[in-house]
Amino acid sequence: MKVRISLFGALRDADSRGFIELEIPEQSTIATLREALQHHVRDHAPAISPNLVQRSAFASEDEILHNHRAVPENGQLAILPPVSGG
Amino acid sequence: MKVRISLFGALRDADSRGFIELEIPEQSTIATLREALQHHVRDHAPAISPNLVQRSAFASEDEILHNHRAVPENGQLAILPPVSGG
Amino acid sequence: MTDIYTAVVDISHAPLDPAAALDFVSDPRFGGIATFIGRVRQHNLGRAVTGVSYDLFEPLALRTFQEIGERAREEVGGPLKLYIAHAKGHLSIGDFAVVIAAATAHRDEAFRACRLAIEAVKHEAPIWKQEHYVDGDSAWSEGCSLCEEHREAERMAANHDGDTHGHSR
Amino acid sequence: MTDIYTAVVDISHAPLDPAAALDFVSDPRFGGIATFIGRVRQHNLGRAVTGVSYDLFEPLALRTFQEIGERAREEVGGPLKLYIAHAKGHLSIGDFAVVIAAATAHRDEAFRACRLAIEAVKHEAPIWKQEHYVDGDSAWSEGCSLCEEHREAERMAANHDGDTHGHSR
Repeated sequence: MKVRISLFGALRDADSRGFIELEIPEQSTIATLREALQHHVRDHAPAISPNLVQRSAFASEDEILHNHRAVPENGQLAILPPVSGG
Repeated sequence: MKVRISLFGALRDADSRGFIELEIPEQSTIATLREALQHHVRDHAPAISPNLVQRSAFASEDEILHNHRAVPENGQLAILPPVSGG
Repeated sequence: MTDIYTAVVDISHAPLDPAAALDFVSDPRFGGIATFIGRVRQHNLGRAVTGVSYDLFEPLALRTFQEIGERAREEVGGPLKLYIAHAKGHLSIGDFAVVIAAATAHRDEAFRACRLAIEAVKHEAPIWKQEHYVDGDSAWSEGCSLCEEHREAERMAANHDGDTHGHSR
Repeated sequence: MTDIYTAVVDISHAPLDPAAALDFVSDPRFGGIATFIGRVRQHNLGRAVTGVSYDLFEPLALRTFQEIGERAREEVGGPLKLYIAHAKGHLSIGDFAVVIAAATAHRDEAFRACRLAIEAVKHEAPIWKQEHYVDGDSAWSEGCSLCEEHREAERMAANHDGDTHGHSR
């Protein structure tokens, strides 16, 4: 399946379009997606620290999706680096 | 000496003029003044609880005057019942 | 000190102004502003209130506010701007009774300074509140004694029972 | 719920409005209003700042604000009105980044609700701050991980060191 991951904060530098698209196996978990994204970032955005991806959370528009969760069927996600609002 | 004690809050009911004037010995302390005021209030404003005078503080415009302090030479004081600002 | 503003505002002339408090404490050094606003509410201890009157011993109230500001500055231990204004006169439901604003570099200090200031204003400043009730009755609020012997006794009672000073807004 | 207001405000259209926050939370039942306002300050960690940009994942930010409001309501355990608004876009020194107002019957609850809300907004909402410096450089602020494994680790570190999340305004 194709997933589209919206980028925020420091991770916007990973792709100037503001998102990354990846192909991952059907019924992948967030943990699998995280690994796939780490590979992608290593290859296409080497300036981004792998640690930053590691410390980031995935989310839908409704909630944070932890590592054991399934990737949403609509393939729409956001990756949220450590937050610094207020 | 003559002292003039300004009244506030619930103690305003002790004298509709907003103050009480008393004659007390020269070099009196606040404790002496408190006793004199209690006698005065008992005689002239019996509706005022003696306990209220007991719980009140005396003050100049600058500071609270505790029982051991001397009555100010200018004879101007305020009596402050328990406070309830804010 | 120009970084502590204190006022007693006769509200027959003008209401308390939270925007003025924000303006006063604003400063490019400061990232956090904590404010507290006390308003007259419709009920107190189960009785329907139509309004309140505040009586103040003004010169000592202003000195007390200033002294509270200096204590807040010590507590913060760094740059601080603090605004303390209390209303005087007859207030209706919804009117502002007290406005406090504290600005500091960081938020924790701002909250601490603001809280210290409102607690001190309530427990230490020579201010008296009279509540007016729907039935035409009125009563001066139970308060905190400023008399040292009684303060000590009340503090001990409060440690047992929580804040029992009766003016717990 | 109509007693919790949440907003993300694009400040190229309008600034955050503390007066609107006060209006929203005002209610004849409430005697205490605590507010927190975060403003852009001139220096952070010793560097001269010219402005900041806030990036937000809006739908989740709004849901998070709402969830924070519900948590504050549970904490208060009684009537509460709460206003949470955060700026988005480019802010200059002195601009408001966040405005929170909490109103309750009594002041202690208002302070607790306000503090709970600002802490949660800072540590949990999907919002990112980029600081722009006098020398033309810019940097995304160090933040709090929303990733459960890292949150746990950061919490343990914070218990040892105080709040070390690096965004301590």
